[in-house]
Amino acid sequence: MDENIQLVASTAPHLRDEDSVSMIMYSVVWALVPATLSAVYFFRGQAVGIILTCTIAALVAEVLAQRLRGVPATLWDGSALVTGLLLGLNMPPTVPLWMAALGSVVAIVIGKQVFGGLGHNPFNPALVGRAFLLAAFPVQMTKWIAPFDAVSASTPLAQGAGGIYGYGHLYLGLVPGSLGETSAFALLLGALYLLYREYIDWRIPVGYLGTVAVISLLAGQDPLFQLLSGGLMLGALFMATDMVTTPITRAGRWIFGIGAGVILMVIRLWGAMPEGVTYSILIMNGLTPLLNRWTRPRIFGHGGVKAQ
Amino acid sequence: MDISWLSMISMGVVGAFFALVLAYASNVFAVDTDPRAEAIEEILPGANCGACGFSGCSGFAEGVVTGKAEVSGCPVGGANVANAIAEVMGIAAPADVKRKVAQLLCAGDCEQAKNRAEYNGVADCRAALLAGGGVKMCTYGCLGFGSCAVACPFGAISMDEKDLPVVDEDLCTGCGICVEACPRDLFQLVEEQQGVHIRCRSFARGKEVRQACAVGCIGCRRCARECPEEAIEMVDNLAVINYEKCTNCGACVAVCPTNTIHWQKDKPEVEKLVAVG
Amino acid sequence: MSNSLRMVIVLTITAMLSGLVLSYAYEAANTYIQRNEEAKLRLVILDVLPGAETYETLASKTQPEIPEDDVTLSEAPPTQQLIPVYRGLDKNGKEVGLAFIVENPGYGGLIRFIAGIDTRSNTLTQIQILEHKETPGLGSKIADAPFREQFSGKSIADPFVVGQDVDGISGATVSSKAVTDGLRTTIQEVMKRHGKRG
Amino acid sequence: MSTLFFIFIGALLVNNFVLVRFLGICPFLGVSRQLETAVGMGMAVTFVMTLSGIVTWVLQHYVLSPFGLAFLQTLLFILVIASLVQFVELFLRKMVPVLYRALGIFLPLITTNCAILGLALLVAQREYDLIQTVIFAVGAGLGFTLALVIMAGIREEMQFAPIPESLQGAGIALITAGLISIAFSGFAGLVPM
Amino acid sequence: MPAPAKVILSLQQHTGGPSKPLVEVGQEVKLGQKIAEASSFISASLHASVAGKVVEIAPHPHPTGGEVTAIVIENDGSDEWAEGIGPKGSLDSLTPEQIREIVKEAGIVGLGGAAFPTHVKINPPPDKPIEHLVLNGCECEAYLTTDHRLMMERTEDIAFGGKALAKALGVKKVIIGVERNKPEAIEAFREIAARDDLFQVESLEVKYPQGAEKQLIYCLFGREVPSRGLPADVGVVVQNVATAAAVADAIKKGWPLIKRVITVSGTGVQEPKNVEVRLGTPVKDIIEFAGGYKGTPGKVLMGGPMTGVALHSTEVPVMKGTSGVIVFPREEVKQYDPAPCIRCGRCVDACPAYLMPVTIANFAEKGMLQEANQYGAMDCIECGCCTYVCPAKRFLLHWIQLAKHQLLALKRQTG
Amino acid sequence: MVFNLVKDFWNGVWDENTIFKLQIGMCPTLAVTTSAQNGLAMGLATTFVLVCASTLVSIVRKLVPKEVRIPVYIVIIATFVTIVDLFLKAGFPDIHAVLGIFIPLIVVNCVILARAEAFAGKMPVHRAASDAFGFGIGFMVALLVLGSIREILGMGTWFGMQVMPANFVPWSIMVLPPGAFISLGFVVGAVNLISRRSAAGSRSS
Repeated sequence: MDENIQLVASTAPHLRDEDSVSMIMYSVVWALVPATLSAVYFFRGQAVGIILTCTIAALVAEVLAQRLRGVPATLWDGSALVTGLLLGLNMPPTVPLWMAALGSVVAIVIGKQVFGGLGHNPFNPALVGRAFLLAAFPVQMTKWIAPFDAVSASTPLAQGAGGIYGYGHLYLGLVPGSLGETSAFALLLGALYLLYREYIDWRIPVGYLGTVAVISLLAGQDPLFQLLSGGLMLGALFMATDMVTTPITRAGRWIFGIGAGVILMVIRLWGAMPEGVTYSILIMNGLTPLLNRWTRPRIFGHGGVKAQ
Repeated sequence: MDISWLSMISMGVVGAFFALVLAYASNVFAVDTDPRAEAIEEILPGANCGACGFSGCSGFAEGVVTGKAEVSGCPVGGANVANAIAEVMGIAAPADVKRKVAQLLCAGDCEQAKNRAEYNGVADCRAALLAGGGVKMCTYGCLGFGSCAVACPFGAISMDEKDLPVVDEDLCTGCGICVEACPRDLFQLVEEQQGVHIRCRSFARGKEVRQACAVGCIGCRRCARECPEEAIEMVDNLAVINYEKCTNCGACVAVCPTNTIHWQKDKPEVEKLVAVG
Repeated sequence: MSNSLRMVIVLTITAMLSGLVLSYAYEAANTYIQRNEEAKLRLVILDVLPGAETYETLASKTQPEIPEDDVTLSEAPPTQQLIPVYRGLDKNGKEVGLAFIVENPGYGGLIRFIAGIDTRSNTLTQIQILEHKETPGLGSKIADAPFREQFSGKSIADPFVVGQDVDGISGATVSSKAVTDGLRTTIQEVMKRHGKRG
Repeated sequence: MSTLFFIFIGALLVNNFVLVRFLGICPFLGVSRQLETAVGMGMAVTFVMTLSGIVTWVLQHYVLSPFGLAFLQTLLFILVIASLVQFVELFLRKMVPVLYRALGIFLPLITTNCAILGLALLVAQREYDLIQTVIFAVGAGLGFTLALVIMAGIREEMQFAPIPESLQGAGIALITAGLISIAFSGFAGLVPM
Repeated sequence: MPAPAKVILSLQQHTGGPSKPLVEVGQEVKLGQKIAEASSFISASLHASVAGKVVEIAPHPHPTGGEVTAIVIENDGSDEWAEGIGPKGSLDSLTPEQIREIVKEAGIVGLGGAAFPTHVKINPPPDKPIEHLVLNGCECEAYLTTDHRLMMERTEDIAFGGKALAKALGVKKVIIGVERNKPEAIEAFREIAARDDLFQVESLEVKYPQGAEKQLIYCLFGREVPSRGLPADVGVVVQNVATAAAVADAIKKGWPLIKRVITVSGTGVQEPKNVEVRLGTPVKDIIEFAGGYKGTPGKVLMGGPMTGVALHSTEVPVMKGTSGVIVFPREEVKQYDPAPCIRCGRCVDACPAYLMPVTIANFAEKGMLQEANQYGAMDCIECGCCTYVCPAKRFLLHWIQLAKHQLLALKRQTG
Repeated sequence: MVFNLVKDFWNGVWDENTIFKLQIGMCPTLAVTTSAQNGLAMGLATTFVLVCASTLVSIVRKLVPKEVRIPVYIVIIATFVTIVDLFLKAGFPDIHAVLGIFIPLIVVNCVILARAEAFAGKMPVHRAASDAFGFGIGFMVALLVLGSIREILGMGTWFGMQVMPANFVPWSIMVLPPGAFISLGFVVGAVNLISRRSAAGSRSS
């Protein structure tokens, strides 16, 4: 027996799960493929241009920011790709390409890298990018066109329930809106895959969508219409479920989803903003550290059945 | 009535009223406080801006007295205030004490000291000890994960490319935090002018030391015999310098077969009273 | 002298001195301040009432009186409070129109604007935004010519509804509506009170 | 009733003192490193804000307005607030030590907290009545607390993050505040203000 | 497997104080002779696992990495039993005190892994009445199959040992908990339970860490052992099935604990198997017996893959608590480079003690010990679930262990 | 003597710049810097109050008992603030309208009280004045820088003049609250970087 073998020393456990950060990130990318395809199908060349611009700008910004920070580049962990893609799907189809690129840069730099990169950002980077653009260029960011043609049109939400778009239109995505948000069908398809892989927690979308449905019922609105219109599906399934910026406890995730639903409905019912998904999630992102603190699970053996 | 009279009177009344109330309140509600805290509060800028992270200047002053705040913790006051506070707290270093700096007593870098296994775990010395006691074959030497460098609040310790910590003597304040931080007890505070150091802490027998490390002390005693000041003694297979006697002559350095003894030649020879008397 | 007494005296004297200084400063500045305000008001009134040389104040917004019996609040919309109204006169002292200041909450805060009515033709002369806190580049367009100018020459009997007779600013419905709503209600109010009878 | 509700929500969320009006930024940046301290500070500010709101309202309505001394507003208000804060501090320390330990240590910080004076000036400017003033003060104080608590939560997490060296401290705190401010801009237009 | 040429019997084979040697270098010892005795209340005796000559009493590598004094005996091959080794009489004739004494003299410790001295465990303080004895047949770690084999081959002995332990504890019910993936074992115990009312068999869900004492108790009785408490606090004592078998040996045959069954397995060994080995056998001899390495070995574990210790050297001997030796070839050993935490919360979901591992690890990394303590660092059972599930491959448990270590040191320092 | 004065001055402008280094007096900095002109005006107003208050405090420093020190200083400061307020309202009503309640709020700008307490209350008049002037200028520079950045990006103009190309789309977020926070955050970071670099440079040379 060779006694010069060098063994590996490490502490337990010596087995690890197969999942990795980049696997999760690329799975999200895969899950966004149906929504991306629907965006390209409905909005054609514009969609391709905007989504490509966003993703490329995000990747470039990631590399440059990491070089500036003097840390090793982690381009291939897929996180910048997810951010870029999500931001792209959140863009209105008519937005100028430079604006899309600026949004990506803001998302990556201000949303993520200044906080120390992946895992340390308090807010969802893609939403930071979108909210930044919304505040900076409110006109260009709220210009909508109908699918398949360049005729400007208003979104179903702006028209209100009973507008020209029925549930079928909403479900399939045949409505004006951001590139990737229109087709509930495509989004659900991707989200089901992520749920199956357990890469997103069902509590958040269920809490979020459930709250929206309940409140719209109570407020005398059409719940199904509220669920299917605007960026709610995209937000609830892909942005509110972003691991980094949501609570790590189960109870915290419930509160996160419900809180986001309440804020969204408050904004939709009484606010002036055209759409509240972005803000509802951002605000709950801000509350996430507090939720983590306040929903600490009761430790095993503390307050259980006491000794007889 | 003329507006100037009005304003004078109203301001006067309000001013007098509050002055009275405060004078009354400060007498009635007087509470004893630590005189040092008050003295520090005197020194502080009194802006109550909260930039120190404490609740205002009095909070900070209390923090200093109770040891929760650094004397230099007031960003508004700057160095002058910090010095004045240090004076109140009586912690300004007396000038006549010889400065001590941290000295690493191991030379077993990643080339000299052999590994017995590969390590895959947290890059922290104390944590590495948990994974089977460190992967170096030598169980006394530097683990090379730089817990000391992380612990040093003055940035005086950096890890060299061979994973051995290097002390920047200019930055070192001799606070002793690294001495505490090293799980292998490899740091010692030594007076600044001492230039000869035996950089090994292994009490293992010579044979084992040779197996584990190329620069470890094998306990050959040559240095002890060579030293004109009898400043080196042997403790459990290890040569140890008595800095009280050492004069930085470097005689031991020449005879050490394993190059364990290091000599920083720029340090002046030390005149030792002990050696003379 | 006791410490407390010294405290009181020093603080009192300081306060009195500063009161004195400030009263002189105030008197010195006040004339300019009033002159500024009058000049500014005059400028806009004469601007929205073409042909007017002078004006007289019919009603001005002063310190609101708080009704004795209702300390909580008045549920009434702000337009029913006393609206500052000015009557523009030509060089012959004949009325050319009425100017009035409208305040209505917009998206970012109160929008304050002045509007003029040509009482001879019962049409709006023009509106001018005096103050607003709307989103720059979006709601702030209420102060830009394209939006404002569509009101010039409109009959005061018009409905003033965004989307019907007024083109709103796209993406800034709240701001646009704040202007039209305020205008509609205030015109009625002003005409009721100060309009030529008969 | 609805006006009071709007005043409250407006001060709490829509025109949050810290995030939108930029009042009380110094303590917001200084005392938001720890959650416990943030809560204490927020409560203390809310308390003093309400108290000074009432006192300055009385002064405005019974001294300044009737005598035409509006130009003394700043001077009088700050004098009142400073004395009030000091008095409350002395009072609590002696009479209610429990409350003093919870709030009192934050009181000195509040004298130069522009949110307090800002509130007094805004109340005078907007000609609120007494009840509106109280609601406004409580809303603004809670809004300050909310911003402070969110910030503290995020900053407690941040201590584990490898934030670029030059941004550490105030830089990243300001950027975070900016992002919270963006998030809060979603509430815009909720309330006719 | 045959007795090795040399056994290395570490004085620290168990939880508690090290044993005190009773022999000197050069002394001849017989098989089963007591060579070291318990030094304190929580400690255990040690017996010669071969007959021969004591050649060394010196520090020797210990599985945990350091060096611990060990008694090295050179085997003379005679396997001659020491005097006085023989049956202790029928169970009915023994009093609870006598059973405890036999167990103590035999140096029996928990064989599941923790190696807590058994005689201490079956002697609970009078203020904590024990209602149930649980025989732990949940071998939840991958690769390890020793208990499974024991339960099938020595069912009667385990039952006998369980009965003896029950008598010592004075309990009326012995619950045998076995995971569902061992149906033959469940069947075998059901037969015994059918004829003896004392026993009750529970088949349990297969999940890790089902075999951890506190989790097993929770699963069986719905009671949580209080933080930092013992199972006795909820009226339960848990014993591993292997321990029960050893107790049976001690009573029926008078054998002290000198050998045990261990699993030799893993993808890096030629013939995975369960072997009965003498305590003190060097790991390399065992691997050789199992046909040697398959490929270049990368990791040799003592214990299971989730909680076992990675060995630095195969010179280290088998201990009383060693349940297996697992070898992974070089190419299967991944070197993990931790990525930043993405706060997925999987560690929180996975923790059987309901802790927030990532938070504790973060605090540990920053040296914030008090905060780590507040978040329950000391309640960690070190099952490794958090680290297993972490997609960022962070060394969560390693940091928590460090925090626990430092907290304990701090506690010792401040008294 | 002169050297001392210069040192006092420079200390406030750079070494202990209120905004960049001490992070106090942030409220007006964030609130009024929607344009370079507003920033400049606010900076000038603050400088005026700072210099006057410090000078006066230094003059009367021996007359004031220490218990009422703070209230007296506050009264002095508030007086000058009101004078500035009235002056602006009389002379520059437009600027006054924009700066709004942040003019009276100069009174609670910690910088002023801090300098009065920490420096002017202990130093002779000339040093107090030069120290206050330094801090005032430092504050003004910070406001000017921030105001310029926000105005150029947010409106495409600088002091009202168009400086960006005609097809530039203004980033309205820059003149909104979030833009204030974010740009100040980056400016503070940049200043840190510069002073760190220069400190490192002087250490190595």
